[in-house]
Amino acid sequence: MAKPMHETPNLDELETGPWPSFVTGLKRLAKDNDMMVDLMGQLETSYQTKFGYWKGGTVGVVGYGGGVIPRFTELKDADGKPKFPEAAEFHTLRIQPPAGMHYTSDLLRQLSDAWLETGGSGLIAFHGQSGDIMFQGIKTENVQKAFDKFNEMGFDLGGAGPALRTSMSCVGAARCEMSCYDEARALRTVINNNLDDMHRPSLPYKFKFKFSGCPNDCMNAIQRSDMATIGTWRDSIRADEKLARDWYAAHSIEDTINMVVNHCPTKAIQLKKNDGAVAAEGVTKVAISDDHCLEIDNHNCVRCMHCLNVMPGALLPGKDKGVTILVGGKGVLKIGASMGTVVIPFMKMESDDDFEKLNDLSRSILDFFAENALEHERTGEMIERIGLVNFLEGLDIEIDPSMIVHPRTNPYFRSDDWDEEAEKWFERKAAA
Amino acid sequence: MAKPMHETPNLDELETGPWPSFVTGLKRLAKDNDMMVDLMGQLETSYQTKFGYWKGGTVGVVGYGGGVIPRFTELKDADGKPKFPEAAEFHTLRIQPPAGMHYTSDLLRQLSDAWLETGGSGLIAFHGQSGDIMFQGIKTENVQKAFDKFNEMGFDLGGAGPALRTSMSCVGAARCEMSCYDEARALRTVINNNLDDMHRPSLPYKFKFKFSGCPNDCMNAIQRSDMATIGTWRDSIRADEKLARDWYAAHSIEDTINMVVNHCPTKAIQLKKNDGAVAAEGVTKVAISDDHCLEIDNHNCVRCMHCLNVMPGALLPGKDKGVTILVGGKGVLKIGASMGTVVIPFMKMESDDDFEKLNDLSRSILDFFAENALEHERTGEMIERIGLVNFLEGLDIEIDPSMIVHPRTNPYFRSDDWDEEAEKWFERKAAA
Amino acid sequence: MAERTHETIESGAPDPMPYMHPVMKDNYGKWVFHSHPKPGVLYHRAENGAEVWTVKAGTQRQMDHYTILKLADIADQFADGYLRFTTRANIEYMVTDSSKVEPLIKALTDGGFPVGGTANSVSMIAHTQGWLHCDIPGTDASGAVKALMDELYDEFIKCEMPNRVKLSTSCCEINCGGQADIAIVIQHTKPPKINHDLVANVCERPSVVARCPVAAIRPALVNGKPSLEVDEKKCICCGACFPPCPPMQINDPEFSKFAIWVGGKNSNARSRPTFHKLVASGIPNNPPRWPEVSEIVKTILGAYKADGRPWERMNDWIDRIGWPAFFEKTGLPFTKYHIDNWRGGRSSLNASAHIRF
Amino acid sequence: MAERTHETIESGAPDPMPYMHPVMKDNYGKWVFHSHPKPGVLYHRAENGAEVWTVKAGTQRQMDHYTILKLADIADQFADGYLRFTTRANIEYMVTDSSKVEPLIKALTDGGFPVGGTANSVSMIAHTQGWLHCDIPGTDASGAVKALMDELYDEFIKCEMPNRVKLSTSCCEINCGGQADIAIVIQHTKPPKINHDLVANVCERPSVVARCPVAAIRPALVNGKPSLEVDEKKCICCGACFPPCPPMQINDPEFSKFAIWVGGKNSNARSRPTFHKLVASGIPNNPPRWPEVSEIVKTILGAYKADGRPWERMNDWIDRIGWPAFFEKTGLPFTKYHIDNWRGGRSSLNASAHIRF
Ligand code: SRM
Ligand code: SRM
Ligand code: SRM
Ligand code: SRM
Ligand code: SF4
Ligand code: SF4
Ligand code: SF4
Ligand code: SF4
Ligand code: SF4
Ligand code: SF4
Ligand code: SF4
Ligand code: SF4
Repeated sequence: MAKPMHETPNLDELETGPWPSFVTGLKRLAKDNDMMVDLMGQLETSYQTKFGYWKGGTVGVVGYGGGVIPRFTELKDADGKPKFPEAAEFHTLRIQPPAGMHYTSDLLRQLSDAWLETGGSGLIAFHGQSGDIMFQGIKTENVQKAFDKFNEMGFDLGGAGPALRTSMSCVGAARCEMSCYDEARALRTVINNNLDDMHRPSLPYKFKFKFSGCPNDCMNAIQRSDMATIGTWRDSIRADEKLARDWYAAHSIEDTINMVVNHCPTKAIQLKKNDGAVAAEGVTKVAISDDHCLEIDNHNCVRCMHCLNVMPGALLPGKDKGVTILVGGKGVLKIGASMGTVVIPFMKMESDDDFEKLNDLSRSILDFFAENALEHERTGEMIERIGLVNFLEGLDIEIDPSMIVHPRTNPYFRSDDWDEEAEKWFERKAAA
Repeated sequence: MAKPMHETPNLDELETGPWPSFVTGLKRLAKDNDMMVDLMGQLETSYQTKFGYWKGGTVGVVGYGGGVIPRFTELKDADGKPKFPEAAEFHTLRIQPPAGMHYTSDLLRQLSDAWLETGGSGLIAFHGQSGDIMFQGIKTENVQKAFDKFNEMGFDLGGAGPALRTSMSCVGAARCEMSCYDEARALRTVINNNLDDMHRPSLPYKFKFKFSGCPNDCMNAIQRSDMATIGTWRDSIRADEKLARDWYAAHSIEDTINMVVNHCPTKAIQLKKNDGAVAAEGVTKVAISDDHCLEIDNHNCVRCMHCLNVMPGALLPGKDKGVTILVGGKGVLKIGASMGTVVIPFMKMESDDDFEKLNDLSRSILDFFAENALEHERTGEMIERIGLVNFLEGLDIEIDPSMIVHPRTNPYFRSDDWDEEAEKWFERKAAA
Repeated sequence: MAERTHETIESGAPDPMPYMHPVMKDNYGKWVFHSHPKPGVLYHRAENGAEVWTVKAGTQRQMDHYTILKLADIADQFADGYLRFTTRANIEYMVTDSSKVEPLIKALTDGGFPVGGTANSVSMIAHTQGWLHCDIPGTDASGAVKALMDELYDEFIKCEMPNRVKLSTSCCEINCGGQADIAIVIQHTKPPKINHDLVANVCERPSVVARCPVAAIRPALVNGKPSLEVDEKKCICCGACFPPCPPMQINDPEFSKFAIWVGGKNSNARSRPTFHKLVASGIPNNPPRWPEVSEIVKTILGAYKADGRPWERMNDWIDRIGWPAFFEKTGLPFTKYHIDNWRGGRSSLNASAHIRF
Repeated sequence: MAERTHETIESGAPDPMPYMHPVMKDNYGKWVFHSHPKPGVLYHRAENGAEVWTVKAGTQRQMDHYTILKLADIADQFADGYLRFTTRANIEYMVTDSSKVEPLIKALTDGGFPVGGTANSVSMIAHTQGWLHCDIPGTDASGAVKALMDELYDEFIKCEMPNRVKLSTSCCEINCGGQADIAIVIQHTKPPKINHDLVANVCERPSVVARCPVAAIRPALVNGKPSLEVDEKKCICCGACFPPCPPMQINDPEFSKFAIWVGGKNSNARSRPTFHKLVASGIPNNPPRWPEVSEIVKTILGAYKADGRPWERMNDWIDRIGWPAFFEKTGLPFTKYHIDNWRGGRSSLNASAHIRF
């Protein structure tokens, strides 16, 4: 193809400097791709006018109601004709990557080739903020073809609109000693059993799941997802004396205090004289030198991960692993950003049964959301409106003090049936 | 007088036990006081029925609109006659005590005698929660007489209703090394220059001032008053090495760490090896033994008082003393309890001028409240409604980062004139 | 009324100087040290070496003439005729001669006034009016306090708590008693019962409607008369409508219960001031001695005493061990009512994976 | 459209196992140790002693076909044909032979991909669509990020920060980029300009009205046509009305400014997750290189780098020194806009006497 390049003085500026330049990439594509020539024309115009020129619309693939982000240009001449006609349609296909974003070189090439072959622009984002591979720039007429090709390769569209969205899980078990469960399996269990809600958007608004293997939360799940599944453990932190001594050998007593002990949010970890005595119940004790040891009061540890992070391998998550589940994280519309809050303090995540339970819970939460949220209301907003307790009751989840930072500070509640509620607690305690 | 006592089986129960019994006191009074006989009758009835029987009304003294809490019985027989007629009127006179609640024995006797002589019940509370001496139990016909008597002795009614209220200041300068200003003088300056608002209630709702000599806030001022004046200092904590060594001699290194260092909210105080070097700028350094010293980074100290409390005299407030002023503390109606928040981070409080400035500020805040609050709206609620910034602008107070715990987390603001606002800051900085 | 001979002097708050012990007046603003020689006794020293011992004792706050005279006499006998009251209705006598401390303690103790309430003891309970005087009380304050202080007597005269303990008791949810380490507040559990015959005459209806924090009150015509109507589903039984409209009777012998709140803290020491938090409710309003209240308060104090570290206030202790452990150690039930559903309640939810197991 | 031969398989999220490096697959869930041999390189060891070195490099996220092929070729040459992407669009190559680490680094560097972004470096900026693709952007995201990463290049390839630094950039206040140590978000400063001719056809008016967080939008008749009206006094220029109603044009070349937020943190390490806080605004939207944005970001990073202690994230550092010191050290102006006046803003006011001087 031979459409000449537009002048792009602004974009050209972004070819300087050491960081990889997307502009250089666009230009390379534009050499043999008219769509890209015109895309650059429109983008350069935006840089000059400081205005965006896209509008949405309706484009999709057979059988699905979402997954494609349609873009039509609004940059038109006096006659209403697009100024950059080849890029007048510039849709994105959101494609779900393998959980954990693992690729082979072959897979990358196949995806990229398929994109070009089916009429795509050649531009791909690895990845969008929700975790999709974003194939950016295709005309309406080619959308089905491209999708079919990807689908044949074993790939499927992700979410868009008022739907279940593409999910993300951390590298986790694949390469991280902090991992407390099989994140990829959890993601695939939950997402792949609920694809109908992804492909045929009919929820009140979007719903996102994210999966992090431990409370470091490398997926920002608590902030960015309606339901966050975070790995954790119930028993004591494990310690490896050899690695602990190695770590200390490379550091000092001051480092131990300033970098480890003093940063513990609950003062659960203490530097002690190495007295050789056995550790008390619930206490992890590890010598870091002949003189000193560290003692962790695991009942007071809040699994913040800090000491494990600073002393990798020397301290490791316990063996009784599972997940904490938080619900209601979301962006700033319209009540202000909100983090997810704890609804399941702990749940095992090992056996097939455990994953089945996670799947059931996810489904129940989706159902509750579908039935109870107002239009364009996220889960966090719904909970804010109806109250956490009503949400929990709707899902038959038992309340727990781990769900709160502190009990209420105001007397604005009606407690006719205090005694019955108290009885429930005593019964649970007795049963436990 | 000879009215026979009513049966008071419930109240009698409160004569047992080691704590001083108000019931015994009531009975003693009832021996020669029919009002008390009937008061006990009504009170016993309340204990039996678990119901209160007072209602308010309008009773006052010439020229004043408040200061008396009128109580008329609602405990009546079928004909509408009071069941306990002698206590059918049982008003309280709120009388302001000397600032700091100092008394001589003579004064106590004079007050108590005057109360009986003018028809009072003989019952006095030292003091009500707002700090009034509460003379409890007098008939309407005697109210003026009692007030006149107290007023002749140099005492005045306190506040009630939508008015300036009686104030409280801590013992402070009179007997406390933490005191950072003359609390009693501040109280009397502010209250006694605004008595019109106390005696002739015409504010939107009540307004309370409280004065604490230091951030220990023994008057609970931040929580309980619309304007809290809290002593503080700007320079470095003073240290007395002798007392510091004494303290350490009676304690241990573990105590020093666990009781002092580890409780500092900002880790501003540290245990260091005693190297004999001079302290850096802004650092308070005091030897506690030949081996160790304490170092306080005063620029990071938030004047929480903890280390001064634990090591009295060894650590003392600095010399550049003054006050922090917080506005908006109040009880639970109707937006939930609120604490006062900082509006003046620091203000000197030594010279006549300083007290004059405090007086002006108090007056301006009262005026702003009078003009801008809705009916039955406390200052804290008003600020919640209009926003702190509007309150500050109305009072011509400059904003300061000390007023907040952290800047806003949401983008919900309109910032057309950011540059002008920034300019204001730079100008202030340049001028400083 | 007899003819009035006096003309009011708007004198305001009196100058304390004429009533202040000379050693305090002379060293006003010049103190440099204090210590706690024993429970109930404070020692203060001034710059110039002047010394004062303070002996502190509990009172019943609502005092009769004769009690007052007794307290005045003690001041004359031991303390140069001076005394002061604290913000918690304790009395303080100042002496400059240490040899007077013990005789003074004896006189007070013999007179029935417990000496204590200083430092890390349980001080007198800040309290309110109750059936004795208020027009809206759900219980009696002085009585509940007397009963409870009888039980806590030992903790008042000894200093065995991790830090100071401040209690309060309030006879309605308005809570004139304030935030405290342990606050005991009566709580209504049923909506007001309306006496429709009286509303029209007694209540300013628009302002009552405006008072309700959950907008549960609507104007209504009842039997042809203007009255008010409460949406009982919405009503949170706060009682705010009762003071301005007594025909909306909120008090009910059966359905007024005590609630207990812990961890309120007003001082700035260590952490910022914080509000107290609900821990127990549904406790019967059981005069004359409210044993169920004492029981729970003692349980909480016991757990704090056993587990708190030196200088930890109630809130500091709970912050360290966590709320699940608080409920564990006290055996109190955790219910859905502990989870805040009032405005801004979201900020009290656990938005983190920080959990103790 | 050509005839369709394929029938959709709703396959969902693919199984990663076929694409996972064998050493990761074999040791799945069995890792026990990691370290950071040098910037851009991670070392992980499994229970059984298996080892893997990861080399991490920055990309432009929006990649062209040829860049992708280049990255695939590098995988084949050095990393057994495997790779993965991180959540921040960095690429990771895993090698089991430590001798391949340096050649791999060289190949990446030569290929124009900076090696770094691990541990206590500044990682790639999480960013969004901007003018390239979104329908509501106020600026370009890829461009602003490219310009800024050029400036922060050194901080990416070195590990010299107190702890990890996570940045984000968003092209409207919806903030798809998320909470971050430093978040750069375009901000509108004037109310929308309404094209009344289009409203009736294009907008679902009731739902637009419902979207406005401050209820500033009312239905109105304009020139006889149903349209909408904005109370400009109330409007906070958030732009929420624009996506559902494009005739309410919120973007404006002059009145869209950058705001900078700091101290957002998603991990649970040490403190609970927290939101980022506004520190600067009114920064010009100045393509193609937005130098004013870079300047402020570098100032903030510089102050943090100089003053932060090891393992302190941005928020931990500011918590320690206090906000007044933050404004002091960065020289940024403190304005009334920093004081929150949105719902619940009260909780961000200083309700204590805790003040640094
Ligand atoms: C493409 C992407 C940014 C990117 O360049 O990476 C993106 C782009 C858009 N986001 Fe987003 N969001 C993207 C991840 C996010 C995230 C992050 C996440 O998912 O982890 C968030 C914050 C988390 C959350 O869900 O709240 C996010 C919060 C929003 C919101 C605010 C939702 C809220 O309740 O506050 C909107 C507005 C809306 O939904 O009406 C929004 C809306 C949009 C729309 C659809 C705007 C619109 O109305 O047209 C953007 C389409 C742009 C386009 O042309 O492709 N986007 N958006 C991300 C999705 C890529 C992918 O599929 O992988
Ligand atoms: C007398 C009194 C002031 C007054 O003018 O009335 C007073 C006097 C002293 N207070 Fe106080 N405080 C007094 C009420 C308070 C209150 C308010 C209250 O009781 O309702 C508080 C705030 C309580 C709260 O946080 O909820 C209060 C919080 C403190 C603190 C901070 C305690 C903490 O760690 O949180 C100290 C510092 C300390 O303990 O060393 C303190 C320290 C002191 C010292 C040691 C100050 C000094 O150097 O002399 C005084 C000795 C008191 C004692 O008996 O041990 N005072 N103090 C009040 C006695 C009340 C009582 O009879 O129990
Ligand atoms: C007498 C006293 C309790 C006591 O026994 O000590 C008291 C008693 C009453 N208070 Fe109070 N309050 C008393 C101190 C307080 C305090 C504490 C303080 O001042 O430090 C507070 C909390 C701080 C505050 O101001 O918010 C307090 C918060 C209230 C409120 C709630 C105000 C709010 O905005 O939440 C009300 C309700 C009202 O004003 O409508 C109230 C109303 C009342 C009324 C007037 C109830 C009524 O509507 O009739 C009570 C009169 C009782 C009576 O018969 O004497 N009282 N009240 C205290 C005043 C004695 C004195 O003058 O020294
Ligand atoms: C690869 C990645 C997960 C993935 O599946 O994509 C990942 C991988 C690791 N993270 Fe992470 N984190 C990754 C995103 C995150 C994020 C989310 C983000 O970047 O948006 C966070 C939360 C950020 C926040 O709080 O706002 C995150 C918070 C952590 C933390 C906690 C840091 C803290 O102190 O707050 C650790 C612990 C540590 O630093 O030792 C951690 C530790 C690690 C370790 C050391 C885990 C391990 O033992 O292998 C990994 C090494 C990363 C490195 O490059 O140094 N990772 N990590 C992500 C790399 C992103 C990037 O390219 O920069
Ligand atoms: S979230 Fe935890 S398990 Fe997952 S990659 Fe990060 S540190 Fe590892
Ligand atoms: S993981 Fe537990 S012990 Fe370690 S720092 Fe965090 S809370 Fe403390
Ligand atoms: S507030 Fe401070 S100055 Fe006043 S009595 Fe209490 S400790 Fe002393
Ligand atoms: S007074 Fe200052 S140095 Fe002392 S504990 Fe409080 S904040 Fe720390
Ligand atoms: S707490 Fe309630 S009932 Fe008790 S005195 Fe105060 S207003 Fe009256
Ligand atoms: S009790 Fe409270 S919630 Fe119920 S109607 Fe009255 S004011 Fe409203
Ligand atoms: S931040 Fe705003 S403009 Fe940018 S991609 Fe997200 S929705 Fe679009
Ligand atoms: S910009 Fe925001 S505040 Fe203004 S009218 Fe639109 S939605 Fe409302």
